[in-house]
Amino acid sequence: MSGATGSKLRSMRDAIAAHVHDGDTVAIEGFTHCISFAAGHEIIRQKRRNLTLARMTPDLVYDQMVAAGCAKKLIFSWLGNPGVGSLHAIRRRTEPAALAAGETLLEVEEYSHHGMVGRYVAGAHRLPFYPLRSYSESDLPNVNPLIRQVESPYGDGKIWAVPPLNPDVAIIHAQRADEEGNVQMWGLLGCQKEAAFAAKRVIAVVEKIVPTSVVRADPNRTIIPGLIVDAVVHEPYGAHPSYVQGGYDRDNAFYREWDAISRDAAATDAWLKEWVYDLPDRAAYVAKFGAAYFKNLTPTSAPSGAVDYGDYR
Amino acid sequence: MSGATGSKLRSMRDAIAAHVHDGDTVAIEGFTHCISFAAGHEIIRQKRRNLTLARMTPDLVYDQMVAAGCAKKLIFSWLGNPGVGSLHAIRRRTEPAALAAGETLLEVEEYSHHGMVGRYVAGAHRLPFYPLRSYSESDLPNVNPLIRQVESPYGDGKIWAVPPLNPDVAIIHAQRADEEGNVQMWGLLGCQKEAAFAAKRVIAVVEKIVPTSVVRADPNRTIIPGLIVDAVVHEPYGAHPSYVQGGYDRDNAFYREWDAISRDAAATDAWLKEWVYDLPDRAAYVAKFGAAYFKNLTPTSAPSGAVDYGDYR
Amino acid sequence: MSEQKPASRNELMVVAAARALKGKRVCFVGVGLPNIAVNLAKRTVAPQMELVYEAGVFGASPARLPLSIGDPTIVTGSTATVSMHDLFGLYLQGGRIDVGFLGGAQIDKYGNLNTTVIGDYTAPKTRLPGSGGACEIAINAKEIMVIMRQSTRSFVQKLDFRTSPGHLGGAAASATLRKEQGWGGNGPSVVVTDLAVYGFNSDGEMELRSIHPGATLDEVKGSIGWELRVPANVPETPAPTTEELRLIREELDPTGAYV
Amino acid sequence: MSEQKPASRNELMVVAAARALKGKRVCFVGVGLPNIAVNLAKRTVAPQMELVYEAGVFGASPARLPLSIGDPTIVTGSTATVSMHDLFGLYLQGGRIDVGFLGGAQIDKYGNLNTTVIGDYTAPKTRLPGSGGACEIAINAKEIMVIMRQSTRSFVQKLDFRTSPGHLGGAAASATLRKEQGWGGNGPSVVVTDLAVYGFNSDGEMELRSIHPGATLDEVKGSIGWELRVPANVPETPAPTTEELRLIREELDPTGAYV
Repeated sequence: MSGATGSKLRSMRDAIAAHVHDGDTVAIEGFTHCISFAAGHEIIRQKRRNLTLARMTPDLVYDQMVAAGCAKKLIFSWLGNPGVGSLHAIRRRTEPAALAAGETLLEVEEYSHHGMVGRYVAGAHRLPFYPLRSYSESDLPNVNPLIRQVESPYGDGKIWAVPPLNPDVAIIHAQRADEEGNVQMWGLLGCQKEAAFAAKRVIAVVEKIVPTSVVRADPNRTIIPGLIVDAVVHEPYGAHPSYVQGGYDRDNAFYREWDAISRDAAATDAWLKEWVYDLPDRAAYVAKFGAAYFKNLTPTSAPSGAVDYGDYR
Repeated sequence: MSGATGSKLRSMRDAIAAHVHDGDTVAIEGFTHCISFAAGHEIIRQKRRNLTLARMTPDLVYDQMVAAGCAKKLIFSWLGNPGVGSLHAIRRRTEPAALAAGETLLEVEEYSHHGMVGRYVAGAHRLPFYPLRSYSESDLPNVNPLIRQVESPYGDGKIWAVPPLNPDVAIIHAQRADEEGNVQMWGLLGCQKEAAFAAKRVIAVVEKIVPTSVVRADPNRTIIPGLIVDAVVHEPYGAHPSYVQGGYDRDNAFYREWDAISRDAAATDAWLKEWVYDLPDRAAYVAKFGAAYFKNLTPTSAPSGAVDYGDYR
Repeated sequence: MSEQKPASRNELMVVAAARALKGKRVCFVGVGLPNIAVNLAKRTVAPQMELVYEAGVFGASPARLPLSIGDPTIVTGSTATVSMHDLFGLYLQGGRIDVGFLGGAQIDKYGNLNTTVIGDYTAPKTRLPGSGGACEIAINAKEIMVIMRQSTRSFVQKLDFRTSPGHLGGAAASATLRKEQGWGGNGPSVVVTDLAVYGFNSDGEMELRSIHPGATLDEVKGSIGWELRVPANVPETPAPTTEELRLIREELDPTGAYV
Repeated sequence: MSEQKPASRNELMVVAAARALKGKRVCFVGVGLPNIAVNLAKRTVAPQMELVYEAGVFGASPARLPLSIGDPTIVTGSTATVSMHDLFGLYLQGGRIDVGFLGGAQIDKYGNLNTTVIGDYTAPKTRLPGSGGACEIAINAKEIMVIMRQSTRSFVQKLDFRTSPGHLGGAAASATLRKEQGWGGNGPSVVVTDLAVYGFNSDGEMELRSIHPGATLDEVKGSIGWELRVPANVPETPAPTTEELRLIREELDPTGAYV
């Protein structure tokens, strides 16, 4: 949690260097929408090691980070390439028969979606546990001893509980923020807010830096206050191949391509070399794709309309 | 919970007649903002009796309903005229020395704000309890046996819990809805969403009925889906003397006036006769104040600006 | 009208699943075949059905078929877009979902499902995606419909891992437990495969209801890992109508990417 | 510069409270005097302070002094307007509030507060508003400042009802309990009245820190219901500056409605 005021604008390089350390628990959140691939790639470039990677849906970003050797453990609820299939780099680190020589199995700690949401909520609300009606007669509690039962104090039996998750750092992408880190977002909200409030440090990555007056014109749109943000990174197209509602489309073609790339360890390494290690930053990544590529991903406009808050003096 | 589709537009008279019954637990919610006084007055006119009135802050609307004899019990967290002082009609029914001949004391069940919010959340999420870090070393659990302790299953001691609150009917006011009851609101959100999802039936009262396309242009602004709404009432100025962000100001002068009126049981009865019983509906109440009165309460414009959702085909 | 190609087995699945949605009100949509089935139902037997996506969308009106469950097209023009906390807490656990669709790598005769691992959990032969929302959909949606292709590898005597509970070890015990523990849902009601449609009998055991055109009883029984209950007279699944096939081929999946 | 009227006792309270906020970052604002004190602090000793209103507003910049805690002017132009669930869960219980302001009908020497009833709970002599957010502010805000007028009726030996915990029965036990039970806050640090400013000593007991200009030690002691701890040398509260009084009278409360 940041106590400072004033501009928190940093480069991605500086933000990762300052706030993501070896051994940290890192949550790059965003449910399909607004996943900070730019942050994931910078963590790879800076060669962070022994990270515990938390995310509801590890997605390609964690497949790439696992392939790059950043992770020792995954905390998640759904492990796949949405709409396509498996995360093959992660499978190679979770299926003993697929393990390469010298590699070790990733530690795995898994929940359901509601359970992962509940973990962040408990962390954000400073609760010792979050109660929910999942897990009954599922084998999940048998393999994850952190999923436990709690007795209702109203005599109506037991329900299930998950413990708080307080990442060392949460990295969330959104449409816009001011330089103090007041973040506004629309479209799928995922659990960006809950993960950010649960985390010890927060990096907010946005498509646009706007004047504070833009934020203050629509305060109900703010999901994360600058109060809890440590660094603001201005990173256009920073979510690609994920997407930003109203900004650019999900690059489904790349999600499909990754399936082929990631099935082969050597191809995966080559991809990481070409698109991560050999590039200095996200601007170079965007330039390498070229403007026409992103133009094709740009939707036509669908404006929200404005509402009136009224000026009360 | 409504399963029907299509227009749910009803008059306030019909909505109250259909959905509020003697003996019901009723929650007219709204934290200072968007309190449906129009619904409260119609409940008074229809002479509902033995209601359990739940609200975080009973405010003038429950003071008036208690004065009119609608209530047998209050569930609340803060019992006052905000910024002014006491709710005198309620005090006359809660202080034995002030009790009129033939009257009985109201039953009282009280929490803190977080506790009341938690009760609605538990009700809305179908949880047997809501855990929170309030009440330690307070006398509140001593006088309310429904505030209990729950043992964390993670070996870190006990925290407090409140039970779910599932009102028979929740009545919430907002800026706008479509005829199916998809409600959008901005400004102070209070616990309108949580109370509505917790309730068995929902009446949504709005300043404006808008085409569904207006709602669908900004889906993140929707706080209550038509799915759970039983009746939509179009009631301009229906929240007065409370207010509607961007629509009209809080009538602080009336909140102050009520202090004097409500100190005197006869003056209170006279006020109820003049402003509730002798008027057929809210339109008549608005007409009786006159257009100039509400014009004085109208703020100048402070538009939110628009955002872009993008058209993805 | 031009000559239509006969229905493929995927099309038979989609049409049978869509018909099972007749009159349903609120449906939790998965990607792929369930998504097409639900959109077909909305255009035929359930015009008032509301589509809910676990990504946080209520009342979606997608302008294209989304590849992923979190595509931007499900947001634009939807009735409400909410946090996942609200979606799972208020909508699903809150009891507002009538039908949830599930699939899986393995199903047993009581409709219990595995989407977690093949083999031993700690040293899996195949690491599958895991629960996602499946475990809580199975518990909280009032009714569960399953769509999956059948084979002796997927329709098994014993699951390697029970991710999502169905009728557990049988209907009586399951109903008692669900009631005692306050589960919101009643468990699976329909299973639609590429060969047949199944319901559940009073013991909570999967029972053949109809065989798709072109499939045989031997084929059906031969691709199930337990002794299937087969009633005396098993009708043929009514063939897709010309209009149903047209909707799938021309409107819902014109590139044939899914069906 | 025109001649200023001398400071009233309410103004002395407001100025002393504002000064106690020096350097504070995030403050939970109540209506009335705390609101004026906080806004005065923001213009003087704590320009970067963020105002949080329990109604659901973070980073408020009210264009007028709100009568109620939920006035529309605290919303327009604020940094974030959120549900009460978020405000109480994420901001307050989540440990993001540095200073909470409380008042009450009764306070005891350990800073415990009563805002619920005078007399017996089930048959009260006076029914007060109750907790509102006070109980959880007292537990979760890192530090509590109290503003209330003092009299033997309000500064009492024994509370009729303990709504909001302070230092309980003394600092040592209180600190242990707060730590063991994971409370977010450390309890009251400052009490500002119309006559004086108090801190808390190492036993958690209220101790006189300064006496306002115009008040006497006898007056202070005579309006407290317990034997007050008075250190050897009690300074006078520094008088309000011309600028502080100007801000209150011309900018913050020009109609004199509150002060």
